[in-house]
Order: sequence, then C-alpha cells, then structure tokens
Amino acid sequence: MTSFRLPTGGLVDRNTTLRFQFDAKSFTGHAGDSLASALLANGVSLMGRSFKYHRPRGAVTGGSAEPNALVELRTGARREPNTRATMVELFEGLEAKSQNRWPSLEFDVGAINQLASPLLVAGFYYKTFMWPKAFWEKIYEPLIRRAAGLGSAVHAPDPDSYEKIYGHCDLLVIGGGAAGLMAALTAGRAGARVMIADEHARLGGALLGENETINGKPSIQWVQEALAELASMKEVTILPRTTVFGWFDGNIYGALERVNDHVATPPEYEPRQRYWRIAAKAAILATGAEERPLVFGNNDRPGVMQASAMRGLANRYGVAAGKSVVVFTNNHSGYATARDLTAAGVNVAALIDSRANAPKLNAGKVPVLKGAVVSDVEGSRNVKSVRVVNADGGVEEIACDAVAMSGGFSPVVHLSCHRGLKPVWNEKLAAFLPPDTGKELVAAGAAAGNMTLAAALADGAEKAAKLLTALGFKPKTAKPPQADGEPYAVSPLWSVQSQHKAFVDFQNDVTAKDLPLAAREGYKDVELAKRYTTLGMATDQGKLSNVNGIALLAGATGKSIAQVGTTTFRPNYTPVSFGAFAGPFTGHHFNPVRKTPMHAWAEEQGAVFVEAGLWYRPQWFPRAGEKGWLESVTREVLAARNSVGVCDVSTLGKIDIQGPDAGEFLNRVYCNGWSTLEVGKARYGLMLREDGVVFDDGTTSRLGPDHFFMTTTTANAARVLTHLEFCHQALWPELDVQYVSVTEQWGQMAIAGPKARATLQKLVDGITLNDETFPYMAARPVQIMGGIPARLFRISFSGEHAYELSVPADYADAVIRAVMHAGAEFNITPYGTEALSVMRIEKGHVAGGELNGNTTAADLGLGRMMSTKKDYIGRMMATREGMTRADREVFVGIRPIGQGQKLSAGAHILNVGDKVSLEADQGYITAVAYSPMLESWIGLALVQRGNKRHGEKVRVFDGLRGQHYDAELCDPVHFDPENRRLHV
Amino acid sequence: MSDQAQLRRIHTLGKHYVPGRYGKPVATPGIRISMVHPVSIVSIITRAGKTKLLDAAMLSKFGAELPHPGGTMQGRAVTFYWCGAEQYFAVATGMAEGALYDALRQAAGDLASFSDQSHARMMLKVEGPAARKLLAKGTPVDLHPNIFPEDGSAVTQMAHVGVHLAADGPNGFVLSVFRGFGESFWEWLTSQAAEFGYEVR
Amino acid sequence: MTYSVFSLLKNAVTGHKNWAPAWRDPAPKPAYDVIIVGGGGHGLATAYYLAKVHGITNVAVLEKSWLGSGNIGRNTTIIRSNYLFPGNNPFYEWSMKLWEGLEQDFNFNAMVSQRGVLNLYHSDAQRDAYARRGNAMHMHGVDAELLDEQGVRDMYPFFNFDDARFPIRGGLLQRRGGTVRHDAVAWGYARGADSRGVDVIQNCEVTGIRIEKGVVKGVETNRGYIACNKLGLAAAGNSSEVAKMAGLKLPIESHVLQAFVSEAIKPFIDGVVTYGAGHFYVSQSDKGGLVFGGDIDGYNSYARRGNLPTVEHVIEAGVSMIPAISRVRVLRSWGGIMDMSMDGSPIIDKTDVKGLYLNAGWCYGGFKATPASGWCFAHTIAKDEAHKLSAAYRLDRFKRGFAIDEKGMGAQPNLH
Amino acid sequence: MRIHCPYCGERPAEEFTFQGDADVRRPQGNEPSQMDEWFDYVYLRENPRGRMKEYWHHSGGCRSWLIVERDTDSHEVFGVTAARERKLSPQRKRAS
Repeated sequence: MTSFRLPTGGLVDRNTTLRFQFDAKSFTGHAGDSLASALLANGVSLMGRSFKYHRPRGAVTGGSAEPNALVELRTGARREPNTRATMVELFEGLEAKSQNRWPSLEFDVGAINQLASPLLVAGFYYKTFMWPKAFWEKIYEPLIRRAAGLGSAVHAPDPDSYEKIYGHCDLLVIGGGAAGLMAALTAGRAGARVMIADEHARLGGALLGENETINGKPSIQWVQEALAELASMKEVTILPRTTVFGWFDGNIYGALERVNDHVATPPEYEPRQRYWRIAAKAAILATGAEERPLVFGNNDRPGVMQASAMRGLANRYGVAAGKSVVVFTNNHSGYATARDLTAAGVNVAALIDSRANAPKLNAGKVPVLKGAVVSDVEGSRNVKSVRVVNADGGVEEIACDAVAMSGGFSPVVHLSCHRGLKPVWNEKLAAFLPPDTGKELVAAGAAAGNMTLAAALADGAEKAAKLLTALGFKPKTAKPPQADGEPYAVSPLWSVQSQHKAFVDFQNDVTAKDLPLAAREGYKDVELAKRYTTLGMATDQGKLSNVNGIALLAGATGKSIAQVGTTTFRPNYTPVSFGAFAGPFTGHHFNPVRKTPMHAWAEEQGAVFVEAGLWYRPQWFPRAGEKGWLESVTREVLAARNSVGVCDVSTLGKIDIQGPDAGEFLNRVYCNGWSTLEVGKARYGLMLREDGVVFDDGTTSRLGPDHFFMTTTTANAARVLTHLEFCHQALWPELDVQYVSVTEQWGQMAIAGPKARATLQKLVDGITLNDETFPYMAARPVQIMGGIPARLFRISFSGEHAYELSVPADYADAVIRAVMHAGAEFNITPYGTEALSVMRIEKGHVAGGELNGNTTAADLGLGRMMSTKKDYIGRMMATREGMTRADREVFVGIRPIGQGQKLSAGAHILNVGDKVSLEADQGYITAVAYSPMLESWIGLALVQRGNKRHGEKVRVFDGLRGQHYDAELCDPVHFDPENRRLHV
Repeated sequence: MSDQAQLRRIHTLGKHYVPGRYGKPVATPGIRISMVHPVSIVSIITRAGKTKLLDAAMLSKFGAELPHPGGTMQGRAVTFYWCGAEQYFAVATGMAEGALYDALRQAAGDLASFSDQSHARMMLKVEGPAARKLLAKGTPVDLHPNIFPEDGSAVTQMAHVGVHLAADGPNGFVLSVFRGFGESFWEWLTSQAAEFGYEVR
Repeated sequence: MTYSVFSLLKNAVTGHKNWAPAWRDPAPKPAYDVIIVGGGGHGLATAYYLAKVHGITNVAVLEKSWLGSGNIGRNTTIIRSNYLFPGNNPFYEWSMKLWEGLEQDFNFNAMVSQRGVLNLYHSDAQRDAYARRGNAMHMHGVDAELLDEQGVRDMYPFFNFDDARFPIRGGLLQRRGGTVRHDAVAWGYARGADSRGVDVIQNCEVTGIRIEKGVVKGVETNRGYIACNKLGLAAAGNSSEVAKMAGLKLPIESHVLQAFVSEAIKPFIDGVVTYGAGHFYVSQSDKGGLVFGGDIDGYNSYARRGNLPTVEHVIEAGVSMIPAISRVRVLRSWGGIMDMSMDGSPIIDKTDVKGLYLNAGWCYGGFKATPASGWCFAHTIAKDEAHKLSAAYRLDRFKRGFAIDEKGMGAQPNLH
Repeated sequence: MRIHCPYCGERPAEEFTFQGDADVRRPQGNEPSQMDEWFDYVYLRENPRGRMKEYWHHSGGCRSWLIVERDTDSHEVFGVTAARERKLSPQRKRAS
C-alpha cells in the first residue's frame, strides 16, 4: 500500500512543516496532522504488531478506538507506552517508536508464532505448560511474560505535574459533534451553565471527516460558527482534548483534560494533564457511533481501514490511504467513502455492497457489486488485492492497495452503562442502543441511533431542551439547522466464509473460529467466552470487536444477539494515566505534613524527625561524635532521669469538653468514673470500644465545674473526636455537652526530671511550686514569663517528677527557648520519642504496642479501672467468656538472661523445652529498649497468664531474624516500682 | 503583659511567608494571597435550648445575631462564621490575647461553650479573578457567584486538609486550616496558583 | 480427555473440532445428597473435594448466573499465607500447599505463579508488627523473610526511596506467595467436579430454603424445587440474603472492593507488593497488565462498582510508592462484593438448622483461601463436624468473645 | 455519590465517612440476660440488598452524624436526616 499526501484538501495547515521521527527514521508532517496521518502521508502504513501472532498492523481507525497503531511516544522519563498514533497531535521534534517487536518492526522474530497458530488457538495455555511442574516459574512463565505486553514503561519518575479540579454545571455535553454542539447551543442560549467536552483537539466530531453541508454551507463552517457563539457565552466552558471517561453515582463524571500532550514538554507552571470531577445536574451523551469492521480473511492487513476513517483521512488530513481502493460495505455509509475518495482524486476500483437488495445509491462512477462479499485480502505487510465472491458465487480478484470496510455503526453507549444497566439490542439498526438512564443522562444524535446528520442536529437540540425545561430553564425551540445527506440503512453481515484467518479482536488476535471453539468447550455465556478467548480485553476494550464477537457467539450457541447480550461496560472509556488520578498528591505530597509549633526550634537542635501519623516528631537529638542513635537516646534518658529533660508533646490529641452534662458524658465514654474529679486535677482515663476491647487512653483534667480538657494518643486523636461525636449525636443526643478539638491551639512540652521544678519555677508567675501548691496530678491555668496565659499539668509519662506546660501555640517557640535557658544551669536536654519510649518501658506504661486492638483492660493490668456502677461504651461485651478467660495473653515485663543479650520486638514466647509450633505459642514481645538505668535490655510483652508468671524463665523465638534466646518474665515496672521519683 | 509585649505571636509559616510576585509572570496576578495574623478566633457551641438567648446576647454585646447555617454575620469589630450545627467561629483582629474569649464568656457564659482557637488556625485571604478556579482545585463546594452567596460560610476539605471557607467581598475568600497543616497547605495552594500568577501580600 | 501438549497437538490437526466440553450443562435432578449454593471458587472446590476426597458425588452446585461469575471472576488473583493468628495461619498455609499441587491435581493450567508477596513497612511499629507475623509464620513452618530497606531496594530499585512522605524502611517477604489466573481456578474445579459426576447447574437461582422441624429439606429455585439431605451455602457476595432464607442473621456487611488493570506493558514488576503507608497493592499479570487495588469504598454495596474518591485514594498511594507508573494508563476498573465480617476472618461452620452448613465472611481474602475453604467445607459437610484447620471459624465466636481480629479494628466490618 | 447534608447542602461522598447500619438501637441496661440483645446490636446485621438506613459522618464538613437512607444495589440516596434530630424509634425486634 502506498499511502500519500493529497495535493489539496484537509484541515491541516500546509504552510507549516513539523519534523518527527518514527523508529529513528525522520519524516515531516503538518500542523493538524495526527501521528498516524503524518505516517500515512509519508507512505508508512506498518505501525505495529499484534499481541499473540505478531501480525503486521496499520491504523484501522481515525480516533481513540484504535487497536493496532500503538506507539511508545516520547523518550526518556516521558516515554508513554501504548499511545494511539491516531490520537497523537503531531508536534515539532516528536519521537515515537513501534512496540512489541524484536529486532525491528519490519523483521519481527515474534511473527513465527503465526506458524504455530494452529496450536495457539483461544485458551491453549490452559491445556499445557503443566509438565514438568518446576518449568512453569523457571521457563514457561518467563518466556510468556517477555512476549506479553505491548509497549514498555520506563522505570524513572515522571517529570510532569498533574492537577485535579471540581467542575459544576447545569448541563454537561459529552461529545462536540453535530448533536453535542446543538445541545450546548440550546442550553447556552437558555442561560444555563454548560460544559462541553470532546476528546479531540478540535470540536466537530464526525463532521471534521465528512463532506456534508449544513444550511447550505460546508459543515465545517457551521461548526466554527457554533463554536464562536459558544465561546461568547460567559456560562459555557469548552473543553477540547478532554475525554469524559466515566459516569459515577450522583451524576458525577470523571474527565481527563490533556492540557499539554500536544507539545513536546508542558510550559512552566502548567500541568501535563488535568483530572476533572464534574457534578452535573443533567448530561447529554453525544458520543456518536463507532464503525464496525467486517470479518473476512486477512481483514487485519495494513491498508484495511474503517470506511469512515479512510474518508476522514482524505477530508480532515488530506491523505489518501492508497492509490486504488475497494470499498466493502453492508450499509449506506460506504457510498460516502467512494464519493469522497473519487472527489479527492483517488481511484476507487469497486464498491462491494453485501446487500443483494441494496437501493440505488450515489457512488459516483464507482462500479457497485451488489450481493457480493470480499472473502479475503491478499498480501501480508500490505494489501495487494481482494478476492470477491459475487452474488452468483463467482469469484474474481480485484487489485487494490487499500480496503475501506463498513459493518454498520455501534452507538458509543459506554458511559450510559457504567452504573449497572445493559444496552438494548435494536434489530433494525443492528446495534445496541443506550438503556434508559432517566433524567440524569440522555443520549442524543448517533449515540441514540439517529444515524443521519439532520436527525442528529434535531435530536441534540430537542433532548437538551427537554432536560433544561425539567431544570427550570425556558429554552427557545428554534428550527434545527437544515442538512442533506443520505438516509442510513444496514443489513447485518457478521462474518464471511474465508480462506485466511478472519479477525474479530485485532489486538488480541481473536479470530472468527475462536468463538465457536469457546462455545463448543462449554464457555457459552458471553462473559465466559470473553474470558476464554480474551475478546474485548485489549487496550481498545472491544470497541471494534465486541458486537461482531457477540454475533458470532450467538451463531455458535443458537441464541439471538439480544439473548447473548453484552459484557459489562466499565470505566475508563479510554485509558487514563495513573498520574492524572494522583494529581499533585504523590511523592512527598502524598499526605499533608503536620508540624508542631516547636518544629523550627527542634530543627535548630539537630533533631532527627520521625513520622507520627501525619505529624513529624523529633525521634532523638544526635550530637557530634555520637556513634549512633542508641548513644544519643541513652544520653537523653540519663539527662532526664538525673537532671531535667524537655520533650515536645504537642501532637497529643486535645479536646475541650464543656456543658452541664460534660461529667456524665465522660462517665459514659470512659470505663472509669469522673464525677469525683475535683476542679484543678487530672485523671488517667481508659476508653473502650463497644466490643469491650481497649480503644484509647490519656489524662483528662477538670478546669471548671462544667469544663474538662481531654488528651488522647497522637494516633487516635481524630478517631476519638469522631467517637465522641457519634456517642453524643447518635446515642445520647439528650446530653447537654459541647466538645471541640483544641489540639492546635496549644503547644505542649513535658519538662521531666529532678530539676524540672527548679527550671519551671523561674518561668511561673505568682506561685512557689511545691507539693502543696502543685501536687501530683494538679492541672491548672497559670501565667508565665510575665503574662503569657498557660496551663500546667503535673503528670508524668516518664515516671520522673514531671510537668506538662501548655501555652498558646504562637508563643511555644519563645517559651521552649525560655525553658531551655532556665534549665541551662541544670544541663537541660531535649529528648525525643525514642527516649520517651525507653522511659515509659522502664515504668511499664502501656502505649500503642500494647493497645493493639485485641487487648482488654484486664489484659493490660487495668481491669480495676472498669467501673461496675455505671453504663459505658464496651461494658457489656467485655464480660463475654472469651474476653475474661484465664489463659488470655496479659501484660508483663521481660528481661533477657545472659550478659549483653538484646531483646527484639515481635519475637514470640515459648515455654522452655516446648517444640516450636503455633499451638505452643505463649505470646509475644510488644516493646523493647536498652535501659540505661538498669544497664540492660528490657521489654514488655503479652503472655498467657503473664501476670502469674513473674520470675519464670521462658524461651524467646525470633526465627525471622535467626535468633533464639532465654529470658525471664517480670513485673512490667522495671524501674522505681514504688514511684518514689514522682513525688520527690 | 509587659514581657509578652516583646513576645510577638509567631505565625505558623514563619520564614516561608515572603511577600512578592510568583508563578506565571502575567501583567496583573490572577491571585492575591495575604495572611490574617495575629487574629482572635473563638469557637462557640450553643448549649441545649439556648439558641434564642444566645442570639440576643450576641446582638446586644456585638451588634449581630449568630448566622443561619452556611452564613456569616458582621458585628461590631467581630464576625460570626457558621461552622457546624449550632457551632460558630467569632473572629476579630486587633484585640489583646484572650480578650475576645473573655468578652464572649462575659456576655453569654452559660448560654454556650466557648473555646479560644486564636492560635489554632492559619487564616488566609485569597482574592482575584482566578480565586474561584484556584479554590475549585481543592474544594467540591460550588463557588459560582450565583450559588455561593456573598455571606457564604462553609466547612469543607481541600488537598486532604479540613478547611473553613467564607466569602470575603465580590472576588475574595477567607480560608483557615489547622496551624499544623499551615506550611503543607501553603505549598499546595501556591503550587496550584502558579499558572495564574499570584502575589503574596 | 486429559489436557496436555499432546492432546493440544492431536486436536490442532483436526482444527480443534473434537474438544469435549469442559463441563456438562445438566438440568437439575429432583434430589441430591448434597446441594452447594454458589458456583464460585469455594462452591466448586467444595464439590470437587466432596467427590475426590470423600467419594460423595450425588452433589449439585447451583449457580444463579454463569459459573465463576462471582468474586472468583473479579479479584486481584493474589495467593499468600502470611497470617498471624493460630486460627488463620495453618488454614491459609494448607491452602498454599493445595495451590502448589492444584494444576496437576485437576489437570488445568491455572498458572499458579509463586513470584513472591512483599508487604512494605514504613515505621518501627509496622516493622515490629510484621516481625510478630513473620515469626508466627516460621512457628508453623511457613516461609517468611524480613527485609530491610536495602533488601527492598535490591528487589525493586524503582520504588520511591528518595522523595517519599513515608519512607520505605523494609518489608515482610513470602517468596512462596504469588498469583493465580482466577478464572482458570473456577474452570479447573468445575471440570474436575463435573468429570466425577457432580452436576454443575448454571442459571439456577435459589429463591427459598425449605426447613421442617429444624431440619433442612431442599431449596426452591427458578428451575423448580430440589430436595437434599445436606445444604452448603457458599454464596459469597450474597451470603446475608441467602442465609435469611433459613432465618439466619449474619455478622456480615457486604461492601464493594474496586480493582483495576492497566494497559498491558512489557515486564515491569515481578512479584506482588503491598504498600504500607496507604491502600495499594499491585502485581503484573502474565498478559502484561498491572493488576492493582487498595481499599474497599467503605459503604454497603451489592452494585459491583465503586466511585471516584476510592480510585483517587488508591492511585495516589500507587504513584507515591512507584513514581514510574505515573505515565502508564489505567485501562479498566471493576468491583466485587466483599462479605466483610465483624473481625475480618471467615465463617466455615454448621448452623442451628440440621444439615445446613455456612461458608461466608471472606472479606477480600477469599481467593487465596479457595482450595482450603473447599477442602474444609467438604469435610464439615461430609463429617458434620468442623475440620481441625477451620475449627476457629465458628459462627458463634462473636457471641462467645473469640474474635479472630488480625487488624484489631473491632466490630465494624469496613475497618477490616 | 452525593449526599445532601442537612446543614451544608449537597456534597460529594469523599467529604463523608461511612460507619454502618443505623437501624440498630443500643440496648438499655447491662443485665447478663440481655446478652442476646447486645450481641444483635454489636455484631448482627440485616445487610439488605436494597434500601437501608446508614450512619454517615460529615467528617470533611460540619462533622454531623447523619442517617442516610440509601439503596445498596443502585447507590441511590433517598433521604438524609441528622442523627441528633432523630426521634429514637421504639426498640427494633431482634430477627425471629
């Protein structure tokens, strides 16, 4: 086939020259060309290789349904596999490579699969590769995986950026062709908010490729006038290069705007693509119809194209698909291709109309053979001739180098079937029409089966007017534009007796024989046949093949097409990049960062930060010369234990709870009691889930008769607030209680150690801190530094004499520097979460590791906190047999036996002498630390009947890290069990 | 509060907030962003059955009743933004630390629960011809002038962060987020404003 | 006719005209010893093992639509046995053992590919949790390795190690985990059961369960009443509605889990990887598509389709884990119906009705359990007692306080 | 999917968080004899294929808990009320 640029015609800008490369060979094209049209203009018709048989393939369509002409577009980190050459707008310096071939497109070793094709029928792989067993992972599968896939993706991060945006409109018009433009005009003129989207760079849809007239003018001129009017309307948004890829609940549509895919690299500040989520009151599905191939021998050769695509090449791109063309059609539209190609100076050798009773239609001077069929194309890398079987059975050979085929039109129903409805078979149109999708989405034009231009224009206006009236607008019903053009009629021709393989699904190489084979083997349902043959499972998702395949399956199973039905239509209508869905929320921006008001100070102190939920918290503060984190952490612990340490605890959840029923509310969400808590005091609280398992813990202070201040763990802060909201609003709306997060109003720091009080005394105004004025668990507003309103809590997670100072966040930076200054004489030392963890493990306090979502209060040694005098969340379920059985894993301390032996969290506990097995499992280690105070590794664990086994020697199993060692269970309070340091 | 006088309130963006022109170099910036700081913010939650009494108290003390759901009411030197069922933000500038909180408690101590949030939120003003398109990259709330009223006040989310959003003049909005997210939200907002050209005031 | 390269060659010569159907298409008989409701993976496997292990062949599998049309036909094909609790680990390991011999057992290439399952972790807490899980696996003789960051980098250098919001610190690897061609599992079991005399009856929907004096008698269907001595319910995705026919209310809510496939590309990622800092997991099928998913949408649904917020949530995590997939394109999304149980673990048990057995609650982990579920449910039905391996999966465990809650999220189905 | 919050108006589903069946009532009292009632409340679900009342939380908005009546097959939303406004319907009968 030698395709070529026609001397005149097309919408391309012939004054521009754009240089591009395909498989390292250089060519030129014009602005307005697609990569496919530019290649064809340069006589290149071989563009790809099919998936299984590696057959030579060229472009068969002119748009996004393209199954064959897939290329790797661009190079380096911007390489995009499987890009449809028919949808790539040519740009200067474009580079593309063919796919799925080795060593080259012309000489592809994979083509030998065609020799084995008798073996490689549908589903062959289910029947073999089973012997010898080990060969599968070693030999068979690696070979299959290397042969599979089309293009190759690059393993480098994407340099481009992507955006997300919400859209709102009264009417969304999907498709900018005749019906779509009329719908948008009708709505725009009625003052509605309209969005009109079209997947191509230019709106106009099929009109761009047709030679039709509207109101006596070329349809392209009408399109320009319509677009100009729409552009002048303030409330109309025109979105070219935008595919509405999915219809979702709430009449929400997903759309992909290819903002900068038509240029080499996106300009600065602009995204490559923008992902829209459009909430529409109503929408018009004006997506047109897709032309079906016909199923005859070698119908997959480069040069065989949809008839509409071939006339589109001439009318839109000024390119002829070949020197001598044969048109093969079972409907009226084939005649337009004959006329347009003849007008463009291309020889149309014959028009084969399979309908013996076809009416007299205008084919110009092209000879028409009625009741005839093309049984086979001859030629491999391009078309040489066609074998025609006439109505009387006689056979003749017609030389040609291109075949335009038309098997009728399938309305593009996809979106209308994305929410569970099935399309409806229409016998007269031999096509599936959209289901009734109510007032949310209404099909118009060819998508609704109106196959002529005049009908499409009228339908677009009428359907839009109906929707707008329902929305309360008053659209003017002007007379629709006048358009001539042929009527449309089709009589189905699902396949032709052929000598060569006849293809149904081009990309997955599904042939006409594969459907009867599937039916014969029991895969009769359309879904089973699809999965067994992979019909419609390629990157074009059956846009060209599904209806032909369904018809062949109907024939093979003796059912009607309506009975066979369609497989499920699913988003995305055409593939959408991962990057578009992710938008800006990738890499470091995957989740927002939350910083405490003392973050900058911690950075200055050289903190190493760790993620804590969305927060960053200092983990430790390394100093020059320290050989690793353990050395830094040990120093921090010793400083706090022996002098004074300061730690940023701002990330704790803080909830202000007020109102007459605040106390009662706490009683119902905590398992321990609150009515006896005096103003100015704090109390440790334990919160259960309704299933009786521990949910969260923290201290709550009473700041006034009806004013409490609750703290939660960092991890559960949001979940606890949500839980309070549920309990109040859904369970006990009668309670007069109000609560709001104040987590970020307060910067909070723990000041712990023997010199903590002396340090704080320098800052606190008007109080001499001692056990009377500020006893253990005191919690009161204070004033510091001559005027800053603060709150002071005498609470201790470290087990030291400690306070938590809370100041309004904007002052926190200055206050912690003042604290550091005040504590300088005591060598005050910042400590991080690791040191905090060492100290809480030394003191046997429970934390995240122990609140693992399966432990009860009793398991944690806190059973006595569970009140029996009041109802609270979780009380009843906590009494179940399994929750109180004796052999539950309970909280216990653990120490290694043997000098220098480390402990490892996640190791399991076995009785000494027991064989390693899950049945023998006694529990596991939840947390470990090196304790500088005991100069030994210590840990906490959950062990069956652990509280009764202090002093018992056990075997620790850590096979995962190849270590097993002995240890001893003990009291979880490893250090200062009498808590003397708290009260010193 | 003498010492506190030199202790200025440090807003969450610190050195990241640098006035100037950024993004696409266009003649007039599509977006102008400014920080509202320092600011007094107090959350108000009406106590059971006290709605009318609270409105009366607010009217007498501050010259405005509390707004209907989704609304804003301008009082004397204080603005009330709706931000939840029977829940509001009282916002004022130029007041001393804790002054607005005290004034509200004094006016209606047992009619509602008040919590000082003055340091809890980063508050920004976003104005300009492209303000609506910028914010549409974050919130699903329809900000079209015919839909989102001049006194609109909404609680929504943008870029995975909770946001309170209110109309502020014909082409302006005031937004606030938890201060901890300030820097992260700022990075997202300014990255999305780049294509319009924006000015930080 | 056994499937092999020889039978393939023999039939190639005759243009594949003589292949026998993989299963018959029988009309329902008036009565059977055992009726299984649900022609999905678990139902067909149960029938297969009833016939093969217990010699019970007077069995019917009733499928309301085409066989394998449920979750077996729409999942992300992952198999693994990296479970924590004693009630789960042995069961899933037995399933792995069955997978390893399945193709030779039912003479159908289901492409059981053990290319490894790697669960990434991003914090010390996650490392410790995976250490606990990996050690539990070792204690049952199951393979598990704890990789540090370098270990993960060696396997997948193109993951996001430099600009991550939650840096990858390591991963728990089960090399024996991998993927299986899901449809082929249904077809293999159907063919194996059918060849041993089991009636696999498609387009036969159960509309009622007849019980007299606490004993099951048979089922009403759209193709008439069929009597039975024993009735096994294996209708995942519809368990509650079917159980209601027997007056049973279950600790289950049905949820939609979306899954996705990309356009087919050349080999890009070798094994199965799950992200620890967000809901995303991925593997590449033998056809070249990246098969991935993440979390359920979160609301009750029988619609087998989900919505955009979850798509974005999953893909944000995916691109954050693998920046290089940004330019690859998502071809297709689908949804399955997950029976989310109140503790994330399944139910294989007798019921208060004599002769009525229940297999349900598989959440989104049912595919990997298919062989062992069939094995243990067949045993439960044949012997009228729980199999040792599935003894923990009792229906009354919630009432007695013996939840098997691997994630520790409590009595809210959509959190498991 | 869009939910009409009684306070905020129509918002898309990503601003909300689903919890579960709202047609359940927390029992009054903790007597051992009430274990069946509690077990039904905490663990058993109708899980209908069709219309049901559900707890949703407007977590990305006004933080109200809502009772949404929705069809689990078509995802159509029929009505939304605030949980706090709900007149607590009489105790629902446990499944027979």
